[in-house]
Amino acid sequence: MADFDYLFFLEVLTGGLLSGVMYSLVAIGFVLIYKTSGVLNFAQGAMLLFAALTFVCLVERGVPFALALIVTFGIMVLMGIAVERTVLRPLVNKPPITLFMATLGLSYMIEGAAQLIWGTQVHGLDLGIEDVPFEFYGVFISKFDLFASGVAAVMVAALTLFFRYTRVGLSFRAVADDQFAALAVGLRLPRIWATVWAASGLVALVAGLLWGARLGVQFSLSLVVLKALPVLVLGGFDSIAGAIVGGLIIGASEKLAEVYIGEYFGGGIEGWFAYVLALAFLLVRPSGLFGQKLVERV
Amino acid sequence: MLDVHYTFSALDGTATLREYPSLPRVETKARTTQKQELLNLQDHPLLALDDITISFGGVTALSNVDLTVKSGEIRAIIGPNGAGKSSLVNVMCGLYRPDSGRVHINGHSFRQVPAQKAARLGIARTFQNLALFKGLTVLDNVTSGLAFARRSTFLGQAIGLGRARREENEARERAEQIIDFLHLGEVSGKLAGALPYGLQKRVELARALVPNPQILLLDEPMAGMTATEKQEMAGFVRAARENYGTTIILIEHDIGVVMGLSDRIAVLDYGRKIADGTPDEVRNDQAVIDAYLGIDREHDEGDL
Amino acid sequence: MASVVSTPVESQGLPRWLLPVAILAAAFGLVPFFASNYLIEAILLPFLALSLAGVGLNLLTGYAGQVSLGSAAFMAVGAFAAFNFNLRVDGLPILASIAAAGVVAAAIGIIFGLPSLRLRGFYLAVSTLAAQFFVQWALTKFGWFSNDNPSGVIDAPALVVAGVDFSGSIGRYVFALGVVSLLTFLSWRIVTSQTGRNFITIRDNETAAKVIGIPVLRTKLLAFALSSFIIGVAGVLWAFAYLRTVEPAGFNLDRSFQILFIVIIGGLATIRGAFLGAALIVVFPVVLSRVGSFFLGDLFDSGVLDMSQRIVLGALIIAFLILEPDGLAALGNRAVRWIRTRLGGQISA
Amino acid sequence: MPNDIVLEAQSVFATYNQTIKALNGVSFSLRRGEILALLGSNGAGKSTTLKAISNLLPAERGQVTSGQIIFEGREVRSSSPAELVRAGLVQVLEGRHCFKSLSVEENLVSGGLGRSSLRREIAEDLEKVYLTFPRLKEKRHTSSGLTSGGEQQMTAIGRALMSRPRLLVLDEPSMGLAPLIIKDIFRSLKRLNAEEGLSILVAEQNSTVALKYADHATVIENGVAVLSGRAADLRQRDDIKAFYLGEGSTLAPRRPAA
Amino acid sequence: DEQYFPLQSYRVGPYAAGGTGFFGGFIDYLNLINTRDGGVNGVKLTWDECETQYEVERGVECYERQKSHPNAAAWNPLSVGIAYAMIDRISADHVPLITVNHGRTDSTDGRVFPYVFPLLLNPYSETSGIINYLASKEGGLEKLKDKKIVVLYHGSPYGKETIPIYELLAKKYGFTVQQIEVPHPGNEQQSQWLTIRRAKPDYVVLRGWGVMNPVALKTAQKVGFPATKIVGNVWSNSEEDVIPAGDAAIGYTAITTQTSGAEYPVLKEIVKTVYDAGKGNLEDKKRIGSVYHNLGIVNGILNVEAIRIAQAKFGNRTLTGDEVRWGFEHLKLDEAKVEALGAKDLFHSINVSWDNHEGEGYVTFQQWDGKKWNVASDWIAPDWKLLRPIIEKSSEAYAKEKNIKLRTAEDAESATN
Ligand SMILES: Nc1ncnc2c1ncn2[C@@H]1O[C@H](COP(=O)(O)OP(=O)(O)OP(=O)(O)O)[C@@H](O)[C@H]1O
Ligand SMILES: Nc1ncnc2c1ncn2[C@@H]1O[C@H](COP(=O)(O)OP(=O)(O)OP(=O)(O)O)[C@@H](O)[C@H]1O
Ligand SMILES: [Mg+2]
Ligand SMILES: [Mg+2]
Repeated sequence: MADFDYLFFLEVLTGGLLSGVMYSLVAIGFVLIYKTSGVLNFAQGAMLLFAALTFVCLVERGVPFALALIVTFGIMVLMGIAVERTVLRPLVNKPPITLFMATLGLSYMIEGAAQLIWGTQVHGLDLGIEDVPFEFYGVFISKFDLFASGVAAVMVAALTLFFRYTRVGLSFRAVADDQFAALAVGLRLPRIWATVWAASGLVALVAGLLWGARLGVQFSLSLVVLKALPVLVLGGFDSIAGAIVGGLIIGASEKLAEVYIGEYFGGGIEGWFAYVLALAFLLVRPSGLFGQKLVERV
Repeated sequence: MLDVHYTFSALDGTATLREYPSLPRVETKARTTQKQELLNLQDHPLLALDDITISFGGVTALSNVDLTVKSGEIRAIIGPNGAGKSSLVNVMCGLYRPDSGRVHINGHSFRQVPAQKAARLGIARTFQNLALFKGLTVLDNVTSGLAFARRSTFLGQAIGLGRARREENEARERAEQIIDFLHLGEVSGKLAGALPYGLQKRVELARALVPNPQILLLDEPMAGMTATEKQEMAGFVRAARENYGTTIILIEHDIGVVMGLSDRIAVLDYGRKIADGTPDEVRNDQAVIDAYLGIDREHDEGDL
Repeated sequence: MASVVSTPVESQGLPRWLLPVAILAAAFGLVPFFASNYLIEAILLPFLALSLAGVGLNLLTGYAGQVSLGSAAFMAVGAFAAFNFNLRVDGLPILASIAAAGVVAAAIGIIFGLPSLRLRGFYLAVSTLAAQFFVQWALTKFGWFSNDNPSGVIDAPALVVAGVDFSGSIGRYVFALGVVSLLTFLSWRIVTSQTGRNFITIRDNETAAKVIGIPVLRTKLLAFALSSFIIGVAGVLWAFAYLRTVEPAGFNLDRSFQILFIVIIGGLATIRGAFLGAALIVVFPVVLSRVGSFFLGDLFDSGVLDMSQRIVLGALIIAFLILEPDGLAALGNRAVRWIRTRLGGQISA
Repeated sequence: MPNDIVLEAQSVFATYNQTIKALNGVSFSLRRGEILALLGSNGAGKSTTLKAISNLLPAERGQVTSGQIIFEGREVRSSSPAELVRAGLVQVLEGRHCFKSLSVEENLVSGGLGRSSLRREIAEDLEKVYLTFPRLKEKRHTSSGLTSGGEQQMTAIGRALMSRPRLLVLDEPSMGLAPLIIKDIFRSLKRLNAEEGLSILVAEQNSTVALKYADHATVIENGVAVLSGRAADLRQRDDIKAFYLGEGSTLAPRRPAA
Repeated sequence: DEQYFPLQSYRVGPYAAGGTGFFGGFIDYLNLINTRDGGVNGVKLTWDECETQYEVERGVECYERQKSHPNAAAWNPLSVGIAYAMIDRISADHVPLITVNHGRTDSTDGRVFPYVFPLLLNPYSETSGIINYLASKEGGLEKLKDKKIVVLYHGSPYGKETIPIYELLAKKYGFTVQQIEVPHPGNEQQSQWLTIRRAKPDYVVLRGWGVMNPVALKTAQKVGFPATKIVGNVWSNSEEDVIPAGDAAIGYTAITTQTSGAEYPVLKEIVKTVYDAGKGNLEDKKRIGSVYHNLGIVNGILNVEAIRIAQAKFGNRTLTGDEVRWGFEHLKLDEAKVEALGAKDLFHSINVSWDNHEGEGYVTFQQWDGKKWNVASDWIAPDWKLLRPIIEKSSEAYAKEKNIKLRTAEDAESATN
């Protein structure tokens, strides 16, 4: 392969890794909730949309950037509390599938509310970060993507430290393991859930803004979760580090696959390639790279 | 002072121990010939563990354990918590693969017993932590114990072909017999998951008994029962052996029950077998007393 | 011992088979003569197709405990396979095409069911999304599947069975009803047979199932196959009897979720739950939208109404889950019991 | 001395799913510093009573339909389970309920989190628990889901002790434990009871042990408290001996002087 | 007398932006006719909306629901999927189905599809129009030789529909074409654009949909591909497609059958009579004159004029669907007529006949300057002659498959009551 274009390869790889980080951003929101409820929160996409839409509409109505950010975060916190009150608390100790369905119902409600309040228009979102490439040893790198990666890194670091150095992480895992026992031990499920939902609201806000700047703030924003799911599977549903590593792997390999083997399938394989990759990987490690192994014995 | 409210049924006659009906028989050819063999091979071990070692991430759960179980005997395994009793049973039914050693069952020798085929090999078991099918009724739980013997396909069962129907009827009949035998008739239509703990244990026993196994592994079948209920269970276990010559391996912490029920007892501690013998031998073994039994009950009454 | 306040529905009064038979009699005998075209085309046909899909998914998710998010893909496989069998095999009766399509769906189902041998829970659920995306991609990508229609759309053939043309709206209704009744009956037979119990055993406790000698792997794959077969046939009904023309995009992820909704709202592991769930999922949005536009249509535009309906629907789903996690079927049982005790009380009083 | 009563149940009725009646009027009271044993056969309603006390029934689709349960002057139903734990009412659930994927030590620590203990307190308490259950120290880093049945039971009890209870509620603590350990546990409980005034409510099938260590006992049948009294008195009764202690099971039953 | 328009609109969901614009414009125009003229020759126009969310089965439900309403003039679902599902049904019910700018290409052939009207433009003529535009930029069709064009298409039947036409035109004019798929929904295009940059094409044609469009423009910028060399197709030409891309969209050009802007007399009248009276349909007045809004207005003009033409033959009364169909089949609006309607330069002209249901619409190209679209070309005619045989081949195959007898001019002249 004398004529292999290394530079191009490198560029695809870099682009893939950076895209992967964007997936991770979304995946982290899922991880938080999975960690405390053992369910996939299907409303994550709707929350993303809701947060970004709220923010952008506030800004469009003349609210200063920073204030809009704070107000939106406040709203997401309120939403977290409301979700705990109305959905999680009555559904305590129910099978995961029930909770999963409830998050689906929730996603209907949040989507409906978002569009009812803010309308269905498409908004542009400018975070003030130029999305022009600069050249780095012949490879084009987008400033925006670098910025996004920075944000993701900060978030992951903060969350990891939080889980490692506070006891909260332990209670999260306990709650996810056995809600009934968690109640009996005296863990304050309402508080834990509200915190986590608020936190994942924050993650949704950050991811929503970054993705919103890429796609525009519009309904399709809620579809980016489909990009995050294989990342989750690969990294393990309950691992923050896994979300990042999974994102990098998925991002890079999906781009490389599309460019180098896509043509054998006629292109457009990105839609399912990530899933098939994640699946192939799972067959080797059924709970993902960093996921907690299922503990079972008789 | 003693307050008695309402009625206390333990007091009005219902509490006396019931007569045990004999275990219903299944008329199969295989069974009778087997029984014939059993009589002949009385002294041959039906099941033997040969130098079994198994460890989990550095912790040795069993080390060099030998064990023989003669056909038709009730063999108890006792020992402190975490001694490796359940692991031993898991090795016998194929859920664990020992690091070394072999399992001999009825003339076959295995490194790992194929768990899927355990039922066909004539092995049935109950679990220490309940492992019932919560979404099935008691009757269906018990009937499922015979599922491995089904030969009809799903299509036959859906359409209701002759063989499928015959099998279904036979299985039901057999399950109902066992259910009556274990006094579960009253709850036979209830979902297993909604039963109180003790009854669930009994349903598990029924599910294990229904295929009329050659070897029955019981992992703490009487945990969580009152003394009366334990005696009732003990009666069932004994009856199973009496009627069929079913070989029984029993793990139980209630020493009274174990001593009364078993022919031979093996004692495990920290994964090693520290004693093996008749109840009397074991009862007086100093190592066993130190590790497990403790000093006799009468003596420590005072230090409360 | 605890006492149940009242007796279960089945144990007294009319025989169990009476209700289904009565419903069937009405569905075959009365509906075709009295139902309006709107009722048949817009309500009953999608209801039948989705109910059948619900029955299929219930076998897999409700009974065998394997959550699948790829049901729509199997519907698509069924629809496109039936289309191609019908197109490419001359003289193949339509029912045979449908059965063959079911078999193809079952085969694909087995392939995508293989991961279930290792994966559990949400890991498995997400991995079934691979089926969802892959199938949709393949059907769009390869023109052969849609007979090189430039828009990738397939048109339903005439539904002629033994010389009788079922292509009219009543005909399609009767056709769909016949297929649904037959498959539902067979499904019911299966779940009440040992096969169905095997499904439940691997759902409730895989280890125990293994030890008592239930072939776990085979049973799981069988569940995938049967479920995909039925869902595939449901896809054929969706395409041939209801819409008459479909494109792969019609079998998207939303459809998969819709079917899952049906199963869970209706009640896991009950056959009639699939019908109740489908009724709710099909009828409720329509009722909401009609009632909404009737009363509020002048005040708000259709968008506002629809978004409010979305919120109401979401809230309703959550409310159902909270009130009755076991689904509409259980709720129905409770209602019947409640009425019985009231009535019983009055009669005896 | 009404203040002396830590826990009082007054004709409690409870149902599951609004259809299955599990309790039909259970009453008893527990004085401070006392050990009360609940006896009863399978399905009598012991666990249901205990879950009602910790206000855990709603999480199992059950509810108390009438009656009162008063813990230190408060109606338990108006407090969340977590508040009850903070108030000192802690329960060891039937069937262990360990956090399977957490290690044994993490399980224990989680008990301390329930009452928001300080780090130092947690470390102290851990040592105490390990002293009572040396076996757990050996297993501290193993996932509790992988430990043996008895080890799980010890973990569950240890976890409850970590929240420094004032009223400890135990549902069949002896289940699956070796005789020596049972003895150890009851002795430690008795010691805590004596030294720190810990009140204990224990549902036990192992009536021999229960009646030996308890001060009082209540017998529940069909969801009704049918008999209560001093443990020593109960132990002397033939019917109790026959049914719960398994002694002389063929004894002709005698009607009580009710 | 009244004439009823069942509107299967969508104001929710992923395509809500297009739906609100289009149906808003349509309704605004109908409102204008009612308010200003008292209806069409005294026949009042009525309508009601049924929300489809762009989902086929909801569209079918709406169809079944709305069709019970008498006096329906024509169906305008603005959704390919719904249109497909309706073809059998409207053919049986004899009411025209208008699929302006979209729909089944071969339904252009009125011999096979008497009731379906893909007015103004179908995917094939759109493709030809784009190539003709690129040729005009290069200075003639012969200059296309050895040029390289990449088509970036949405991974859906819609996106793939034009693949053979590009191949055909490439062969005919001697340019090379590389067609690259973007999987639905298109929110990630890094690898596609890297491939494009490596291919160094002269132009990229964007055959996008929804969120795929802004992402394409953004990603192009990210890999350093200039927006001026990207040309969008008719579903990539709205404000909603470029605004989210921000500055990355500056210089991007897209085809259109109707220009944007609110300066046209008909729009001014709408603002005056409808919006100033508080009856305007768009919530956000800034969207008046946007691409989708104007498409809705043009669609309104076409529907209303078809009714007017049919009335001239059948009388000024409520018409049957089949009579309206006749009206559409005689819908000839030349430039003078368009000007008289106040729509000069809003759209060019249309010339529908009984066998050509598209009506030979002209296209133009608009360039985005960051704030608004500016016309960047003359009105361009696609190469209809070249395309017609391909269309006929396809429609005849359909006729054969479905046992449809080809209609003749006489069949078309008669209309049932
Ligand atoms: N699958 C496993 N993974 C890790 N460790 C295991 C596993 N199975 C058993 N062990 C360990 O092996 C030891 C023996 O366990 P086992 O369950 O056999 O004990 P046991 O004798 O049954 O005790 P008990 O009476 O408490 O039930 C325990 O310390 C346990 O932690
Ligand atoms: N979650 C539940 N759902 C429905 N019924 C239940 C539930 N839990 C218990 N029951 C029923 O309530 C009654 C009382 O059960 P409970 O568990 O309180 O008995 P118990 O005295 O603790 O018995 P055991 O000694 O077997 O533990 C039983 O008949 C049981 O079937
Ligand atoms: Mg054990
Ligand atoms: Mg209990």
